[in-house]
Amino acid sequence: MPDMTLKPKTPLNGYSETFGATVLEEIAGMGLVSIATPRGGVDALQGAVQSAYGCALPPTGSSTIGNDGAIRLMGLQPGQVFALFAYDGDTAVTEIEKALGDNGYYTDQSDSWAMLHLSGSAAIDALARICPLDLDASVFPDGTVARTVMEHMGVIVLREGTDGFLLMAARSSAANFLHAVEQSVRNVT
Amino acid sequence: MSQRMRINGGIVDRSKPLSFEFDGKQLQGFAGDTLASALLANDIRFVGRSFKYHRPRGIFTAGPEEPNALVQLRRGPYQEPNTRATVAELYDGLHAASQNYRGSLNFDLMAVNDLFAPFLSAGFYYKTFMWPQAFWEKVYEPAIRASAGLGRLSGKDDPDIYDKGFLHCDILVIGAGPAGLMAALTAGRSGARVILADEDFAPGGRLNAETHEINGGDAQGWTASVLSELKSLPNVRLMKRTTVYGAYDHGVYGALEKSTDHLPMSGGKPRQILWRIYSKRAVLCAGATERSIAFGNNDRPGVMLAGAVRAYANRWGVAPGRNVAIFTNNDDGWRTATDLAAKGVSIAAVIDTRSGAAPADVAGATIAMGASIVDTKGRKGISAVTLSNGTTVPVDCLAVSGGWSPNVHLTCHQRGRPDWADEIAAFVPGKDLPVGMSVAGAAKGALTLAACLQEGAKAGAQAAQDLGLTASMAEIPEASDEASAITPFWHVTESKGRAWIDLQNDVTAKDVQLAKREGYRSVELLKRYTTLGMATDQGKTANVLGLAVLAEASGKSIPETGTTIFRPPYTPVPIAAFAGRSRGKDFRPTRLTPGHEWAAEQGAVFVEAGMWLRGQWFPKPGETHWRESVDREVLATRKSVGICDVTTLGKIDVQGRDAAEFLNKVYANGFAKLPVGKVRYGLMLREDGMVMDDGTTARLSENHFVMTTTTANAVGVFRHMEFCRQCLWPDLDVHLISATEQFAQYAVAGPNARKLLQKIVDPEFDISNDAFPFMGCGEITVCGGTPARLFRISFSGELAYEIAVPSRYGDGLIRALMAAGEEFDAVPYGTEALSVMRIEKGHPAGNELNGQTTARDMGMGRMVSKKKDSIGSILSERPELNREDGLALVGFRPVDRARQLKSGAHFIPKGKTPSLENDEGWMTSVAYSPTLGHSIGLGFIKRGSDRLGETIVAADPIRGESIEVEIVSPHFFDPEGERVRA
Amino acid sequence: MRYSGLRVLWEGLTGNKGWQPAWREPEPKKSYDVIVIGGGGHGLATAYYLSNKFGITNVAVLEKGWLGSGNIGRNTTIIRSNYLLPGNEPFYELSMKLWEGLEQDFNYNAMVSQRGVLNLCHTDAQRDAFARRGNSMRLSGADSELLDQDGVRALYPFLDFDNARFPIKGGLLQKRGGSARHDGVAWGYARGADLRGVDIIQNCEVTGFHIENGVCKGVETTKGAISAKKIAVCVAGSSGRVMAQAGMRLPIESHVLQAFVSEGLKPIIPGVITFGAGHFYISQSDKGGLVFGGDIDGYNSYAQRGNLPVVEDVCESGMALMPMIGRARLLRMWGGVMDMSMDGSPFIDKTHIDGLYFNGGWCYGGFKATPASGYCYAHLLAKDEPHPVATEMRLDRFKRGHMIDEKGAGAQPNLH
Amino acid sequence: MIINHPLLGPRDAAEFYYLGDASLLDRPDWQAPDAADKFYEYQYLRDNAAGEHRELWYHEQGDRSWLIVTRDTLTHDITKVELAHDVALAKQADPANTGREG
Repeated sequence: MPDMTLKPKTPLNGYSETFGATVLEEIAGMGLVSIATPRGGVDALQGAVQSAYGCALPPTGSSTIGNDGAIRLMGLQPGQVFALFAYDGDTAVTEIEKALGDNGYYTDQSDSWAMLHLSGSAAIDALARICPLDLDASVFPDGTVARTVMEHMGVIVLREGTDGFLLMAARSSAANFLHAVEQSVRNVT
Repeated sequence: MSQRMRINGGIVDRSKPLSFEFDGKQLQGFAGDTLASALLANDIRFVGRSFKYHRPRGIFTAGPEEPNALVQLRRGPYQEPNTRATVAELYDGLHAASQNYRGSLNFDLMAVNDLFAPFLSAGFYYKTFMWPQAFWEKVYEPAIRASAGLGRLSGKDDPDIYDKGFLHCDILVIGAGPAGLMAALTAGRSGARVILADEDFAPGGRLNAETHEINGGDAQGWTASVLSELKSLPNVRLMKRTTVYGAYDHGVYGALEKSTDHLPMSGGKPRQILWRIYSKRAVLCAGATERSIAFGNNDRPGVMLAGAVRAYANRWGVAPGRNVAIFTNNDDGWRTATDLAAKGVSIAAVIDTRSGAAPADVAGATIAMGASIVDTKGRKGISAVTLSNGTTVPVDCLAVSGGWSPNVHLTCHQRGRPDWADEIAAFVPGKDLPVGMSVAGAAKGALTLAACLQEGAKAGAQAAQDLGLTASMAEIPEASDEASAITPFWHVTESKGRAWIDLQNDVTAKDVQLAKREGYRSVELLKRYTTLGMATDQGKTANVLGLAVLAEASGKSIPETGTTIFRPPYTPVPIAAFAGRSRGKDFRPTRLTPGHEWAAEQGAVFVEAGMWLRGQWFPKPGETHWRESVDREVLATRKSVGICDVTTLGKIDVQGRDAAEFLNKVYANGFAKLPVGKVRYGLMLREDGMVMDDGTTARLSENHFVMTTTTANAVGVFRHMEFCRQCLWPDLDVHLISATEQFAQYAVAGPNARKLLQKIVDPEFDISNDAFPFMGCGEITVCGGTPARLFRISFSGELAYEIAVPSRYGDGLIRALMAAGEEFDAVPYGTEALSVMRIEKGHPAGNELNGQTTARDMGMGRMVSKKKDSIGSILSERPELNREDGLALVGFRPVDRARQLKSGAHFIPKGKTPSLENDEGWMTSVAYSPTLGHSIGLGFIKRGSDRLGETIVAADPIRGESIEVEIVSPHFFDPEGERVRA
Repeated sequence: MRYSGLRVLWEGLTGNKGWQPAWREPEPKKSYDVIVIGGGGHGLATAYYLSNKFGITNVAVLEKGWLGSGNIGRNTTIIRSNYLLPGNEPFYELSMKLWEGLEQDFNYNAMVSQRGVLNLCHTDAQRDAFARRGNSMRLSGADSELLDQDGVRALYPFLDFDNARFPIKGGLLQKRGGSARHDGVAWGYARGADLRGVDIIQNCEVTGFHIENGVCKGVETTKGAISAKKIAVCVAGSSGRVMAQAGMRLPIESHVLQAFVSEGLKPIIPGVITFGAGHFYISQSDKGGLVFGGDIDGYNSYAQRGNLPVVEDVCESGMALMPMIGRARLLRMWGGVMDMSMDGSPFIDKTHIDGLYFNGGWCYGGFKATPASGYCYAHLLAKDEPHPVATEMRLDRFKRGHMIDEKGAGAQPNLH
Repeated sequence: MIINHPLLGPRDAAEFYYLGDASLLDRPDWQAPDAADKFYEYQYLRDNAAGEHRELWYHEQGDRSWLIVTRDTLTHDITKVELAHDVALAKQADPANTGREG
C-alpha cells in the first residue's frame, strides 16, 4: 500500500524577509488552543493553570507566561484565553487536556491562524499604517495582546519585547495579510 | 523672461533653480517657491477663468483659501484638476495648465457669458429652460452640463499609490505658526506626546510672510530655533505638509500628509497618507484668513489680498506688481504698503475707508483717507483704479484688506457655531467646541504676534495640565503687540460695476441683494440660491463678505443675520487618499481554502462567494461551454462519485454543560435530544420569524457540538449566537468559538463515496452503512493517523459524506481523495454542479433564504417547534405570515422541455395580462438538470403546494420572454431520498 | 409672477429690478383646515398638492428652521422607481411620473434630469434578484433593462472591469431614473403652494400637540397655539422626537447618513451608478461636482454629522468601482438624520389619534419619493383614505406581519 | 468615535458592530398570555431617544463582548460603557433591574 501520509503545509510557506533592520517572518510549529472557562469554574481553572504552568490566567488584553517560557496564555475575551506553545503535532488539544484536565473547554486553533513575527526599528511605524491600536510602549507594553482590524482583516497582536510583534490573522486570508504588512514595511523603509 | 519680478529677500533657495511649464511656457523658479510665487516671479498674473462668466482671473491669495488660481497640475493619468497654485510646491519639471476656457486662456469663447451677465443673475436657471418640455434634456441641460466644472479628470485610473495610518497623541497642535509653535513647545516640554501638524512645507505660518521681530531678532531665526528644539524632543512629532482637515467625535482628527506631491515622481512610495489622529486634547492654531471688500470690478488679475501681496514680497522675494495700490479698512493693509516700499516696490496709492490721520508714511504714494475704490480698469490685468473722489490712479496691482477672519473651521465641524466679535469685525470660535479642543492665536481672534505667542504657550500648558502633566509656561518671547485697528467696511455701495463676493462662483453683491429680495433670506437659502461659498475654496475669502452684504440689504447686524456652518474637510482631500490601499484586488481581502492551490492546478474557474473564492467548475480539455463542464460533473457524481470543497461553510464550535439547551433556543427545531454521534439539520429564524440561516449541527460529545452555517451567514450567525449567549441567556454554560478556519472540509458524494473513503479512512474506523448511517458523525483518523471528522450528510441527494481535517492537511487530503478516487473516475465538482444537484433535490439556498421568507414559505413550517422557547417562534405566528394564500416553495418545469427557465421570472396565471395584480410569485433558482435532461426551477408561488400539476406562465418581460411552466414538487430527483441512505 | 425665459430676458434688460419674492412670509393664523408640520420636501409637496389638486387651501406649513432645511436640503438628488415589492413599486412609479411633469406643473425648473440609474451586480444571485426586480418594475409599468457586462461597459467604459476584486457581471438600468436639483424642488413646491394661499411659516417650531379625548385639535408652537382640523406630521429624521410629544413610539430609529461632493469637474459621469459589492453610488451634478454617498454610519444619531470609517468605506468602494476618480478631491461632507424604519419602507397613515396623521420612515430614500409622498399624503388628508398606491404604508403592518422589506434585512434599521 | 471598553480601554468604534437599543435585552416571556403583543413591541417599537441612549455594540474585531454603551444621540458623548453580560445577569437576578438608573 502506498504511503498516503498527508503532508502539512503552513499558511505562508515559511516566508521570511529582511528590510534593513526590520525582519518579517512566518512563525510555524506552534500549538494554539482556546480555553474557555466553564461558568462558575474560574477558580478551578485558575488552580489548574497555576499548578500545570506556574502562571495565572491572564485578564483580557494581557498575557502570562508559564513553564519558563514554554507556554503563553493570552486573554482574548472574557472567559476565554488562547494557549500558545511550541508544538508540531496534530492534537494540540490533547496537550492542554493532559495539563488542565476537564477544567476548561478546549478548541484547537492551531490551524486557524497565519502567524507573522515583525521586529526591528521600523516595526511600529509600519504597523501604524494599518493598525488602529496605540502600540506605544506606555500603552501597549510587552505581553499586551489585542484583537483588532487591519485592512479589513481581523488580527491578533501580541507585543514581544520592545520592537517585536506577533501578528495572527485568519489562515484563509494569509496571503492578503502578508501583503498588507509587507507593504507597510516597504512604505516606511 | 526670467523671473523679472523677483526681488531681494525671502526664504526661497536661490541656489536651487527649478524649471517648470505653465500653459506651454518654460519658466524658472526656486526651491521654496509655490507655483503661484513662481508665476508671479515670472510676471504671469492672468492664470484662469471664473466659473460662470469666464472672467480673466489672477492669483488672489498666497494660501489654501485661493479662489482663482486653480490649475491642472501634471499630465496624463497624473493630472490633478483644480489645484491651487498658491499651495502647489514647485518641483523641477512641474507642468501646469490653466482651466475653464474654450479656445485658449487668452481667447476664451465662453467669455461671451460675461456679456449676457444680466440674464444670468442668481438662480436664473430655476426660472427658465422649462419649455418646451422635451428641450430640457435634449438642448438646455446638455448645454448647462457642458459648461459645468473647472478642471478635468484624465478619465484614466489614478496611477499613484496611497496609504493610511493611525497616530495617537496626548496633544495635537494644529498649525505651526507662532501660536502653534509655542503650544507645541510648551506641551512638548511637559513630556506629553505631541503631534504638531502644519499644512505648509515651511512651518512658521505668517512668521514666514511678515517682517516681525521676536526677542529682537528676525522671526525666521526664532522659528528655526523652536523647530530644532521640537525635533530634539522624542515625544514630539512634527508633521509638515500635513493638513488636519476634519474634527470628528471623541478627539479623532483626520489629516492628509502630502508625502511626495512636492517631488516630480512618487518613486514607488505613497503619494499621500491619510492619517487618523487620536488625541486627548487638541490645540487649534490655524491662523486667520484675510477677506476682500466688494467694489466695482474687484476681480481683475492683479487684485490681490494685501496680506498675500506682502507674503509674496517677504517670503518668496517676489513683487506682485511694479506699481501697487492698497485698499484697506484697517491698519494691517498699511503693513503691505510699508513692507513693499521697504523692498523698493513703488506704492501708487493707499486708500483707506477710515477717516482720520494716515497710520503711516508711504513715500511717493497718494494717500486717500475716508475714501474707497469704486471701479477698476484693465482687461486681462488691472491697469487703474478709480477712487470715490473721482481720481483714477494707474496701477498694476491692487492689494485689498477687508480685515482678517479667524480660521474657525475645525471648531464648527461638530456643529458648534462661531460668535461674532465686534473688535475685529469677525467670527471667532464659539463656546461649543469639539470635546478636548482649545483654540489659540489668530484662530481665536488674537491678531497680534505677542498675543499669539502668549496664547499658544498658555493653551499648550493648559492642555498638558488637563492631562495631569506638569507644564510650566515657556518664557514668552517678546514681540510686537500692536493691535491692528479696524473699522468694518464691506461694500462700496456707490460702485456701478459688479462687485464680486465669491470670485470663483461669480457671485456679486447684486446677486445677494436679488436673492434677499426674492425671499431667500436665511443665510442657508442665500448660499444655495446664489451658490455663494460653494466653490472649491468653500468661500474662505467670501463667506463673511456675503453675510455682510446680506446684513446690509436686510438692515440687520451680521450676527443677527447668521453664519453658515463649516463642514469638513477644511481643504479638499483626494478621493483616492480616503480609499488608501483598498482598491483593485486589494479592495477587500480574498479568502482562499487550503485546497485552492490544488483547484487552480486543475484549471478551476473561480467565483466570488462573499470574501471567498470557490471553484465554480473544473473545465476539462475540449469543453468550450461552462454547461458542458457542469453537466459532466453532475452526471459523474450521480453515477459514481464527486468531490467538492466545502471549507467555506461556517463552522462554530459550541461547548458547555448547557450547549444543547442553548442550541434548542437558537434553532427553531429541537436539538435538546440529539444523540452523541449524530447530525441534525437545523433551521435558524430571526426573532421576526423569517429564516436567518440553515445548516447542520453535529453532537461530538455530551457537551460538545459543531455547527455549520451557510458561507454567506457565518459571521452574522456567530454574532447572533454571541448576542443570545451574552445578552439573552447569560446564565447558561455555553461557549462559542469559530472553527471555520481550522478545518479543510470536502464533500464526497455519489454511489461510490463510501468505497472511496474506505480507502483513506484508517482501518480501525468502520464506516459501513450500519456502523455509520445517514446523519452519523464521528472523529476518526485518515491516511495513517491524521485526525479528521466525518459527517454523513448530503446536500446533493447522494450517498455522501463531509470530511474535515486540520487546514494544514487540506491540500494533502484533496490530493489523497482524488488519488483514491481515480479507480471510480471521481470528479471534482464546483459550486455550479453543487447548485444543480441541490435544485434537483429541492433544497433551499441563498436565493430562497433571502430574508423575506419564512419556514412556512419553505414548506418547513412544521419544523418550528411550539413546545419550546426559541428565537422567532412567536413572531412567526403573525397572521399575514400565515395566510391561506401564502407563498410556498415548489418546483417548476417548462411545458416545452426544450425551453430554459429563468430566475427572476414572475408567475402569471395563464390568460391573464402580466401586471402587478396578477403577479403570484417568482422563480428563485433555475438549473439545467442533466439528470432529467431539461431545465428545472424552484420558486415561490401563492398556494403553491395545492397547485401541483397546474400550468402557469413564467413571465420575464425584462428579457422579453414568457414561457409556460408546470408546477411540480420541488423534489425533482429521488423524492423518497433512498440514495442518501444507501 | 410666472417664470419664463421671456421674463428672465425682460428682467435682464431692466436691471433685474422687477423680481418679486418667491413666497410670502406670513404670520400664522389662529386656525387652519390642515397644518403640515415640517417644511421639508415632503411637507411642502403635501401642501402644494392639497392646495393645487385637492382644493384645500387653508393650510399652514410649520417649519422650525428655514424652508427646505430638512433632508431635501442635503441629499444626493437621485430619482428612480426601481423597487421590488408590490407595497413600494407602484408608489415610486407614481412618483416618477409626477417628476416627469413637475416643472411645468409648478413653474419652476427643478432640473429633473433622466440620465439613467444603473445598479451593478457582481454575482449570479444578484443578477437573479435584479431580474426579479426588473420584472416587478415592468409589471408595474416602469421601465427597466437588464444589462450584461458588455452592456455596462458600453455605457461606462471607465469602470474597473479588469482588475476588480468583485467583477462587474451586469446591471439593472432604469433609463427614466436620474436626478433633480434638490433645493429647486423645495422652492418650486413652496412657491406653488404659496401662490394658492398656503401659509409657509418659517422659524416656527412645534412644541406640543393639543389632544383631547383622543382627538388632536391643534399644536403649540414657538409662535403660539394654532388649531386645525387635521394635523399632518411630516418631519422625517425627527419623527421620533415629534411623535413622542403625542405619546407615540414608532418603528423607527434616527440614523445619520453622510453624503459627499467633490470639486467641480468637467462632465465625466453621465448617469447615476450604484456599486453592488460595497456601499457607493455616484452621479455628477449640473455644476460638475461628483455627488456620492454610501451606507449610513449605523448608530442612532440626531447629530447631523458622521465619522471617518464610513467616509473611508465609501471612497474605498468608489475607487474599487472607478479608479479614475482618485484625483478628484472631496470638497464637502455632511450628515443628515434619517428616519430608518424597521423594514426599510415608509409610512403614510392615520394614527390612532383622530386628526393626527403621520408621514415618515423614509430611510435614506425620501428624495425620490417627494412628489408621490406629497400627493398620497394630500390624498389621505383630503379623503381620509389612502391613495391606492400607498395602501400598504401602514403603521400596523409589523403587528400583522406584512413587512415591506426590500432587502430582507429584518427588524434592524441600520441594515436597510 | 471611541468606545472606552471596560476591559480594554479606548477602542475605535470601527472595531464594533452596532445593533440598537439596549431594550433588546428585555426579551419577553414566550409563555405570557400577551406574548404576541409583547414580542411585537420588543422587536419593532423604539424610544429613539434624542439624548441619552443605551445601546448595544458588539466588539467583533476585539474581545467579542457585547457592550451596553450610554451615548447621547445629539452630541455622541459617551458617559457609560458596561458589559452586556453583566447587565443581563444582574437583570436575571433581579428582573426589576433594567440597568437603567433612576
